[in-house]
This record gives sequence, structure tokens and C-alpha cells, in this order.
Amino acid sequence: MPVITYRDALNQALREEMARDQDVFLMGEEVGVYQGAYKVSRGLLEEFGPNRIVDTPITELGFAGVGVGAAMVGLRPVIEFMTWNFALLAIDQVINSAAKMRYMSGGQVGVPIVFRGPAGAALQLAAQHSQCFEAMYAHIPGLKVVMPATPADAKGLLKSAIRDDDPIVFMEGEMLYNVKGEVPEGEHLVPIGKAEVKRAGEHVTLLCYSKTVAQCLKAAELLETEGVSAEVVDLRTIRPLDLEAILTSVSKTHRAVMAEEGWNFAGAGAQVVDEIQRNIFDELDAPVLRVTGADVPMPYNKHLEKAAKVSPEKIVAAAKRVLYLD
Amino acid sequence: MPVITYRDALNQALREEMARDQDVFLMGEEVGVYQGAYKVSRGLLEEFGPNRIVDTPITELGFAGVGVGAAMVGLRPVIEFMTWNFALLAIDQVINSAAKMRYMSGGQVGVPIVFRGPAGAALQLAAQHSQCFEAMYAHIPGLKVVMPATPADAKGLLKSAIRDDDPIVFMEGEMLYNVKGEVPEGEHLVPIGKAEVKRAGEHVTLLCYSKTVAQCLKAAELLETEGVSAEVVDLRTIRPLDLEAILTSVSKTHRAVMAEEGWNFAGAGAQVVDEIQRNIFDELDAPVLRVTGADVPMPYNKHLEKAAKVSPEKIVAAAKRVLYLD
Amino acid sequence: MATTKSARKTDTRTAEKYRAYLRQMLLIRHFEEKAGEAYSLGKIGGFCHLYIGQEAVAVGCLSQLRPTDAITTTYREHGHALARGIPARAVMAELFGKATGTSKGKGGSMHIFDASLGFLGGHGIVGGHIPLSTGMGFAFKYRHTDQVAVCFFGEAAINNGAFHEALNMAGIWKLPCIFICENNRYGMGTALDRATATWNIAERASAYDMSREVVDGQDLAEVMAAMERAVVRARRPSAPTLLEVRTYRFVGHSMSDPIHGHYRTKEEVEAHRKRDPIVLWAEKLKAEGLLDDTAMEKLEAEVKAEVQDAYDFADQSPDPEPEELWRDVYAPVGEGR
Amino acid sequence: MATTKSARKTDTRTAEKYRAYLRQMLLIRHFEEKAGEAYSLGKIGGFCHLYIGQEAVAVGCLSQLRPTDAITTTYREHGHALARGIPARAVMAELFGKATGTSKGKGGSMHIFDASLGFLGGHGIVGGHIPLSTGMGFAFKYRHTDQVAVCFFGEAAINNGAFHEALNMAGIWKLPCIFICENNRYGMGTALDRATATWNIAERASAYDMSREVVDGQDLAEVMAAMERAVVRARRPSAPTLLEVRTYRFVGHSMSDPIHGHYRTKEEVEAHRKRDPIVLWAEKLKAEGLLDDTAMEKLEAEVKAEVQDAYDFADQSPDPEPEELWRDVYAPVGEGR
Ligand SMILES: Cc1ncc(C[n+]2csc(CCOP(=O)(O)OP(=O)(O)O)c2C)c(N)n1
Ligand SMILES: Cc1ncc(C[n+]2csc(CCOP(=O)(O)OP(=O)(O)O)c2C)c(N)n1
Ligand SMILES: [Mg+2]
Ligand SMILES: [Mg+2]
Repeated sequence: MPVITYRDALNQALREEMARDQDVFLMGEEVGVYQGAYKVSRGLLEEFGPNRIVDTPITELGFAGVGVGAAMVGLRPVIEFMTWNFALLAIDQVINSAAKMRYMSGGQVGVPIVFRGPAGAALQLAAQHSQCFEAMYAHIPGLKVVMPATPADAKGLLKSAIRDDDPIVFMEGEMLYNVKGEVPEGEHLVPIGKAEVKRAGEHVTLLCYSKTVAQCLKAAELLETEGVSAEVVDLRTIRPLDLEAILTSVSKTHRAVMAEEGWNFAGAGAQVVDEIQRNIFDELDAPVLRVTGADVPMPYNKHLEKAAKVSPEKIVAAAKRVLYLD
Repeated sequence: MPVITYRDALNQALREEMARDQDVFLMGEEVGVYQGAYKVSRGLLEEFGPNRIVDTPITELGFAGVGVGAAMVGLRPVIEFMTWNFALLAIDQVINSAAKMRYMSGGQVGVPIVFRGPAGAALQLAAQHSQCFEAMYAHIPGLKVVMPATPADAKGLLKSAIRDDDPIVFMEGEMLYNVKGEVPEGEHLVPIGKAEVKRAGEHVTLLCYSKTVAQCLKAAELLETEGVSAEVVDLRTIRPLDLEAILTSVSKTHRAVMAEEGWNFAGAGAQVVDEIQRNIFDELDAPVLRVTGADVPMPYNKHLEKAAKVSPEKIVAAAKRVLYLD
Repeated sequence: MATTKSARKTDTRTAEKYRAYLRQMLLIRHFEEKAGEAYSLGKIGGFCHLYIGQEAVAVGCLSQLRPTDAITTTYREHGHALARGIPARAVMAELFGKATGTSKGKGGSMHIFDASLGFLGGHGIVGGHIPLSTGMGFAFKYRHTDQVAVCFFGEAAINNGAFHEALNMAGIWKLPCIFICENNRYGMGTALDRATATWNIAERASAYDMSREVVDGQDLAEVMAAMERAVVRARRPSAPTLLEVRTYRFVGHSMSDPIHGHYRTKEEVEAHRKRDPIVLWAEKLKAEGLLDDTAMEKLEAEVKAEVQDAYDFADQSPDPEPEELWRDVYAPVGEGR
Repeated sequence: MATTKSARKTDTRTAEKYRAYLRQMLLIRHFEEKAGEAYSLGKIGGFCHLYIGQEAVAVGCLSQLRPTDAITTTYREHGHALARGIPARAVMAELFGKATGTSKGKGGSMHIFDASLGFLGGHGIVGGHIPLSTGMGFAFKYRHTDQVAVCFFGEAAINNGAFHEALNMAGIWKLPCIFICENNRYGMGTALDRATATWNIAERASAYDMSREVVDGQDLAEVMAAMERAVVRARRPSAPTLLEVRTYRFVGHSMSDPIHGHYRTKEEVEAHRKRDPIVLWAEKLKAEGLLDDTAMEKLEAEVKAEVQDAYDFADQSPDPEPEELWRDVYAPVGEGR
């Protein structure tokens, strides 16, 4: 199987879906002439032309709404936010228009749209450019929230997202774009709403998504050297949550650590903890612990930034605590 | 003590703080000539004049930013959102400007501002006008989130909020405006970050805030007729959470139900559950259950709407489940 | 002579159309009055924003469209819905929150939709639907159809960023969009000049390189003519227009707002009521010999009966099933492409 | 004669000022070149947007202000920071993320603040600071001071709703605000005419009932003169201005962007480099006999030394203490009114 980057896997998904369906188009800032701020859309303007690869002004609210409107009359827009930080300006259209349309029209008008772009921190981009907002979107009925961790999942989930009839918040990891992995050629679909056990284990479940998946895999390796067998479950989709996969794993290991890049308070992981304790309270041998980003705006200085971020070491420490090994 | 409405208690707080401090002003849509969309600012234009009671165009993003800018140079703005639904348009200013300013300026520039207005559902206002967003704001370090349930708390917390040096998200209950209660005259300050036991009890803790407080008190009455003694803890502030008060009560009752008006997924209550299980896992005799709004956009039809909302009966049912009485 | 005959024939058809417009305006007026009544009786809940006084705008503009065009509007949309041809029964039932309503009772007064007629809502966030309509225009151009996307909004919406961002895109991309600003002088209690730096709204189009026109919204003929020109521009070669239609709301902002609050005088309202678009149009038809008192009375009676029928239908219709609470959040499983 | 003497004295002072402006522009140029170097060495992280080519805008505009005025700007703000008089050491240290930086190393290149000089940031969301500056103008008018709020932003920001909403408010409330649009023709890789429906940006001021001017941003004297007029309008009786300052960025959008990408040609960049604002100003001073080669060389040497000193200072400064991570999220307990 070809080994390609997460970036190219996304590019492949876009290219394939655009070739498959004339109604799919890509719109956003710098997606065309500039070839994408993070080059996810490289080459697409040349292949599909300016009618389908549409550069916009810096008007997030406006072009998100344009996408929703186009979807309401049958197109299948992929709207790129240069980063999800800027999408705060557009959140009214995502929540009040996209997420509500089907319901408030009594089922008449669906909004098949994908909002996508990088989420979370890269390196030293400071407070306004290093934020994780998945919990906010996952809070909203009517939206689905997808966060792939690997190149193969990036491709398979983006293709599924584009074919889905509901509005989808598709968050990519800016730090994942260069990550390489095996990616099936052609038709490769990963279903939305299905987690995946990325590593099997016995003693503790490490729950994760997006950037924390690699960190949990690393943590699992470190734990192995200490005789602890950790199971790594990649949620892949935040909403809908794959509760079955989560509960199955934790029912087996009886202990869980939830790792997420974003802030602690009412993060997506809080919901996961709530579900676990509510559904399998008696299976738990220890409280579920969470490893999250520090509860501060992101600092610029690189040492402070590192201290603010999730790390394999922090995950290992939490795993040891739920195993009462510390 | 005078008995006045929640609306008038807020009005009193605004009037007193504006009289006390020349730097305090109120800005928003219809706050002046129209006397407030919900009449919270009734009479203030006449008393303080148009320089300090400022009607704005329908530009939530813009006037939220104007407030932040004014706060950066020393004024103490109170920004009214006609409802928090419309504040989605302004969330970039709340999160990327207000919440980040102190940190990214290295402590030089604080933003003493109160964003306030009604939150959650009233009656039959449907999908775009019936939303609870406290979990989103509470997710953000740099913000404080305050949600009073009673007239006295409304007054005391709004006064504290206006004097606070940090940006505050102050959410009022549209359905609470007409609720009456005893309110101390003059200087009455309720500290931000302190919960209150609104009713003492032994067998189960009902955690709540804003509109669900009255519902939990009602549920406690119903439970009493069945011999169950429920303790009702009003969080009052969502961020910072009064963890001590929560843990003290649940350590005593060993069982808890969290009631919140908003959606379930990553709601503020999910965080409360996470904190409880993490901090006092061994004190819990049952999983913590949550009663939340139905996980759907709000329907217009009144029966459907009623079914979507939290009710004392739903809280009673959850309490019985954690008591294994069902 | 052949021409004369065909001209006469056209005249008859035109006269019929003209009377049909009068009927539509009357229908809206009576419908709204009845809705106000039903609201007072508690049959309608939530917010209810009546369109009384502005009837010529919806009727005049929508008269120029084809069934395939797409329309979006605000929470003050009963008039547009009726003018688009959605049955009064379905609209009234929606206001009543009934299963037979346009949105199955789940949308209510502010969210009327009829996808089969391209009536794509009833939106509650001021300005929020302007980008949506722009997106519909984008889709029509993308597909090389000659459909037109029409967007109604109030004059207070033009200060919102959504207006600015959307019109700029419609301008650079030359989209087949018609933006109709119903300038009724107030956004709730805020007079235009207290909220908008420039008095001349159409002027704002110059910032977006867009055609514009100022229209007397109480004069149906003027509205139709301006809209006709805008539609021509939009269909081909595809250019957007901003129409500022000057009108007046004869009633309060919503049912909870008095007719004239602190923000306008009784005298002002009375003065404007003298330019009732329905009266003006009826007088014009009479002057041109296209209408007489009998015909007018007949129309009134017909329309009243239709509204009463809609009311009865709505009143007797069932509420949605309880399971409807959970439906329409997501597409049915198994759909998608 | 007394007049002549005073005139001569003024000339000397003016000449000194003129040379000081040259020095400021040179300082910015060398600072930015050094910052680019430091970035390549990994001493500076994150995004780094250089101001090379636009120096006359910051220097010309800020030369007209008082210390009590308030300034906000974008992520491309090193030049404005230096022109406002923030020491090069503190600015460079911030880029290095050091404890001695303007924001203690927590803000970085995009978030330079110096409250003592009314330099209120360095903001990273395009358009987001335009309402902030408007709010500062609001506060100054509220307090009846004659302070002015000045806001710098790029030409791509004017399509954002924040621009529209803020300028409308400044227009209706007649705030003492000066909005300076640094039109360098590109927002990242998007040329002005692909993003903005009207080519003439200043024209947009007409939508907000606001004074406007188009200024050649490579000509320091023109910039100063236009800014002087804007400041007069703003101080009293308080009226806002939109200045469109036409300039050019000689380098890539940020350090990761090549000087000319797919979006502009090498030839275009070269052509613009011929109108280097520093060269133009130096030539003018020479032509007027206010500068000679020796003085110029001395200035260059001084400025280079200053930049090297700033670099060394930044490089040797300590990182913030680990506890800084947790500080400045909220006000210290016990503060407030
Ligand atoms: C973003 C937003 N802010 C505020 C409101 C509350 N609101 C509803 S209608 C309205 C006035 C709108 O006036 P205008 O656009 O002139 O339309 P009209 O009601 O006159 O038809 C306001 C402020 C809202 N619905 N959305
Ligand atoms: C709201 C928002 N959208 C997108 C970006 C990414 N971005 C940063 S700078 C920039 C271009 C801005 O161009 P312009 O306003 O002309 O300023 P210049 O960089 O030319 O100085 C973009 C798109 C952002 N920071 N904020
Ligand atoms: Mg209006
Ligand atoms: Mg630019």
C-alpha cells in the first residue's frame, strides 16, 4: 500500500470525491491560487478549475453561509477554514443555520456540507491560533464532529464526510499534515461514528483522538516497558460517539485515561467520562482520569507551550494513577 | 426585605453600579429608547442619559468588540446581548479578544467587562432562539461564567461581576425575569465562584443552576412526599466551579443528579460529573446521573417543546434511579 | 386588426393578474389580522411578527419570479410565504404548531419553509440568511441555470457583518442574487438614522460594485417594475442588485410590542397608514376601470373565507406525534451519496 | 529679525525630526532583516510577518500622535511597535519568547503590547481589532478627552464583517478614530481585486459617512500630511477617518511564504522595490540639503548597532519562569472595584 502523508491523503480524498461528484466543490481562503495555506488543496485548482476551487475573501461568516446556502439547493460544499480558530467568526452559520435547518424545516431541507481545516496548536502560534473547539461543536445536535488521527483515516473519513447528508465539522491536526502512513488507493471509506482499537491491551484503556492518538501509542510503548499492557482506542468521531467501542474496552480493562488536546472544562473527554461512569459504573476499578491541555490561553514561549501540551509522559503518569502504580 | 422580580433586581444592580462608578456603562440593542427588549434596563436612559445607556445597531460582533476595546482603556462596559443566541455572532470577540487579552499581553491589559443577557429557552421560540451556551464559554480559560437563579443572586452576582476585573459571561434566564423573591436593598454582593445550598438534605444531592434550581427545589418537595430527603446545591457560577461545595454535599449524600437546561454532550454538567467521579470516586454509591434538555434543536410545537425540556418529574425519576428506588 | 385583438387579450390577462395581486395583498392583510387574533387567544405562541403595511413588497417582488427561483427571508415572513403561493392552511397550521404546518409544526412563525416552491425559510438571526441566499445564487451560477436567488431582509440587517460579507462576494463573483431591503424605518425600536451611518441604503451597493434602486414600497407597480429590472440583470448575464424598498410597518415589531412604542409617535403611524399599499392599488385599479366595488367586495369575502378556512384547518389539525421530537435532527440512516 | 531666527530654529528642529523619521524607518528595516535571520536560525518560532517595504506608513502615521493616544494593529506589527518607541530590545525579546519581551514572551511576534505607550496590540484575527480600536475611541469620547484611537489593518480585512460593523458605529457616533488601511495589494496570496468588489477602498467610507483619503504610502511626507489632517478631525470635534494608504510588501506574507509565490511575479516585486520608502525619503532629505552621505552612513551604523544589541539582549535573556504558564489568565485575586 502506498505510504503518503496525512496532507496528501486529504488531498486524495478531495480529488477523488470531486471527480466522482460534480456537485462537490471546495471553497475557502487561499485554497486555489495559493494552493492552500497548508497545501491540502495542492493541484486542485489546476485540475478542477476556478468554478470548483473557489478562493474567498477573508469573510468566514459569509463564506460559511454561502456554503450552507449552496448545500440547501443541492450542492455538496467543502468549506475550508484556514484554521478552526478563525471559524469562531462563522460559528453562527454552523450552529444557527447548518445544524438547525433540517429540523426547523420539518425535514425538508438538509445541509450536506463539510466544514474542514486544521484544529489545535501547532508550534508557537500563541493564544489566538492554538485552540481546540471540538467540544463546542460536539455540544450541538445536528452536527457531526470527525477528527482523524492517521493518513488512512483522514482519507477514509473525509470521503465519508463528503458523501454524508448532514453538516460535518471535520478537524484536522496541523501537526499531523506531515505524518506518513499507509493509505489505500481509490475507494477507501471509513464510517463516521466508529472508533478503532489502534492497539490492543489488557490493563488500562487509553482513549484518544486526533493528535493524542500517537501520544497514547507512545505512552502504551512506555507502559509496556513497565509491564503494563495498554489498549489504545481512537475515537475518530467525537459526535456521534462510538459508545459501544468505549464501553467494551473499559469493561475489559476496568480502568481508563482520556487524553485530549483541548481545555479541560467541559471538553469532549468530560462527556466520555460521564458516559463511562453512567453506563458501566460497576466495571470501574478507579476513576477515569483525563489528560488535557493546560487550562490557560496558549503561551508563545516554546518551553511554556510544551508544558501546556499533552505528552506521552503525562498520559503514562495518569495511567499509572488509575492502576494505583504511583 | 423588599420582594421584587429578578428583572428588577438586575435593574437595581445596574442602577447602583452605574451610580457608584462613572466608568460603568450599558451598551446593546434596544437598551435605551426601547427600555430593553426584556425591560431589564427600564428607566436607565432617563437616569443616566444616552452617553451611558447606548443603543447599538444589530452588530453583535462589532459592539462586543467595542466593549472590549473600551475596557482595555479603563472603562467597565456592561454589554447586553438581546439573547445569547445572537451572541454566537460575537463569540470571536469574547474568546479571541476578551479572554485572551490579559495573557497575551503578558498581564498588561485586563478586560473588565460583563457580557449579559437571557440564555436558554423561553416559550415556543424554536430552534434558533432557545439555546444554552454556557458550556462553550465555560470551556474557555480567561472567562468566568455566572448564572443566577434567584432575584437576590441576580442582583448580588451582577454587582460582583461589574466590579470584577475579568471578562464575565453573565447569563440570565428569560423565564426567570418575572420570578419574585426577597432582595436586599443597596450593597448586596454575592461572590463569584461560590455555590449555595438552597435546600439541605441527606439522601441525594441535586446539582443545578439558573432555571433548573426551581425545578430541583420542586423535585425535592416531590421526593420528600416519598420519604427522600434531597439536598439542592445551586452552583450559581459555572466557571470557576465551587468544587468544595459540590464535593462536600455529594460526600454526605453519596448520590448525585446534575440538572441543566442545555444539551447533554459536553454540557457543563459533564464537567461536574467528571470532577465528582475523579475526586470522590469512593464516596459514590451510584453513578451520577444527568438530566438535560433533549438532544435536539428546540421544536416550536408546545407539547414537543415541553417534552424537550427538563422538568421536576425528570429530576425525580433520576433521583430515584441513583437511589435504586425505581 | 390582429394586433388590437391580441393587445386587448393581453389587457384582459394583465387585468386578471392585477386583480390577483390585489387579492394576494388582501389575503396577507386578513391572514395577519387573523394571526394576531389567534395569538391573543393563545393559539399561536412564541414570537409573531406581522407584515401589515408591507404587503406590496412581497407581492410585487415575488410576482416577477419563476417557480424554480429560490427565496429566503426573515422571521417576518408570513406575507412572503403567502405571496409565493404556499397555501394559507399550511402557513396558519405552522403558526399553530400543527403537524399539517409547512414545517410539521416544528419551525413555527419564524421558520416557514416550502422546498417544493423554493421557499427556503424563514430565518431568525438578523442578517444570517443573506449569506445563505448568496450561496443559492452561487449554486445557480455553478450549475449554469438561469435561476435567481432572492433575499428579503429589514433595513436594520444592513449593519450586520453578514450583509457586508455576502454582498461583497455577490459583487466579486457576479451572482444572480437580488437583495431586497425592506426599509420600514425601524429595527424594533431603533430608527434607521440611529443605527446606520448613511441614510441612503441603496448607496451601500456602491461598496460592492452592484446595481441598486430605491423603490416606493407602497406602490405595487413601482415594486414590480424595479424587481423586473433586477430579475433581468440576474438571469443573464448574472449580476446582483440591491433594492431598497421604502415601506412602513403599520403594527408593532412583534405581538408583544405596542403599535407605536416610545420610539415613534401615533401621528407618524397614522400618517403612514394613509399610504396603505392595498388601498393605493385598489384605487389605481378602480381608476383604470379594472375593478369596481362589487368586485372588491367579492374579493374581500373570498379572502376572508380563505383565512377562516385556514384558521379552522389549523385549529382542528393534530399536534405532531411525540416521536417527531427526535426526527429530522440528522438525515435518515442510509442516505447520502 | 526675530521671525527669521525663529523660522531658522524651526527648520533645524524639523530637519532633526526628518532625520529621526529616516532613522526610524532604517531601524525597522534592519530590525526586520535581523528578525528574518533569527527566524531562520530557529531563534524565533511560530509565524513571523515582516514589514519590509511599508515602513513609511507606520513612521508617518505614528509621528502625528501624542503619547496618550491608543494604537492597535495586526500580527504584522513590529514596525508599528518600533515606530511608537518601544525599545528594540523589548520587541526582539518578545519575538524570541523571552521574559524580557514586551509581553513576557507569552505573546510572541503577533502580540506585542506596551500599555505604557498606548500600544494595545498586535492582534491575530484579521479584522478583529477594528472594533477594539473603535471601542477605545468610544471611551475617549465618553471621557471627553481629546485622545485619538488609531487602528492599522491590511486591505484584506475590509471584507470582514468586523470592519463594516465597527466603521458604521464610528460613523454614527462620530468617534475619534483613525482607520488606516495599509493596502499592500495582497492578503496572503489573494490580490485585492479578487477579494474586494470595489477597487477603491477609501470609497467604502461613503457607506459610513466618514472622511477618507487615498495616500501614497511610499512617500513619508504624504503619509504625514494625510495623517495630520485625520488627527485634526479626530481630536475635535471628533470625527473618524478612513485612510487608504497604498503600499507594498517587499517580502513574503510570512517567513514561510516565498517573496513572490504563485500569486505575483518577480517583475512586479522588482518594480515596486524601486519605490523603496526609505530610499525615497533619504533622497528627498539629500535634495533639500538635510542629509549627506556621511550622516546617512552614521545613521545606518547606529541602527545596525542598535539592532545587534537588541538581538544579543534577546538571545541572552532568560525564558519566562515555568510558573508564568499559570499567571495572567485572570486578574490577581483581590483586585476589582
Ligand atoms: C443577530 C440578531 N440580533 C438581534 C435579534 C433580535 N431582533 C429580531 S428582529 C430585530 C429587528 C430587525 O429589524 P429589521 O432588520 O429592520 O427588520 P424588521 O423587523 O423591521 O422587519 C431584532 C433586533 C436577532 N433576531 N438577531
Ligand atoms: C479571521 C482570519 N482569517 C484568516 C486569517 C489568516 N490570515 C492571516 S493574515 C491573512 C492575510 C491578511 O491580509 P491583509 O489584511 O491584506 O494584511 P497583510 O498581511 O497584507 O498585512 C490571513 C488570511 C486570520 N488570521 N484571521
Ligand atoms: Mg425594519
Ligand atoms: Mg494586504
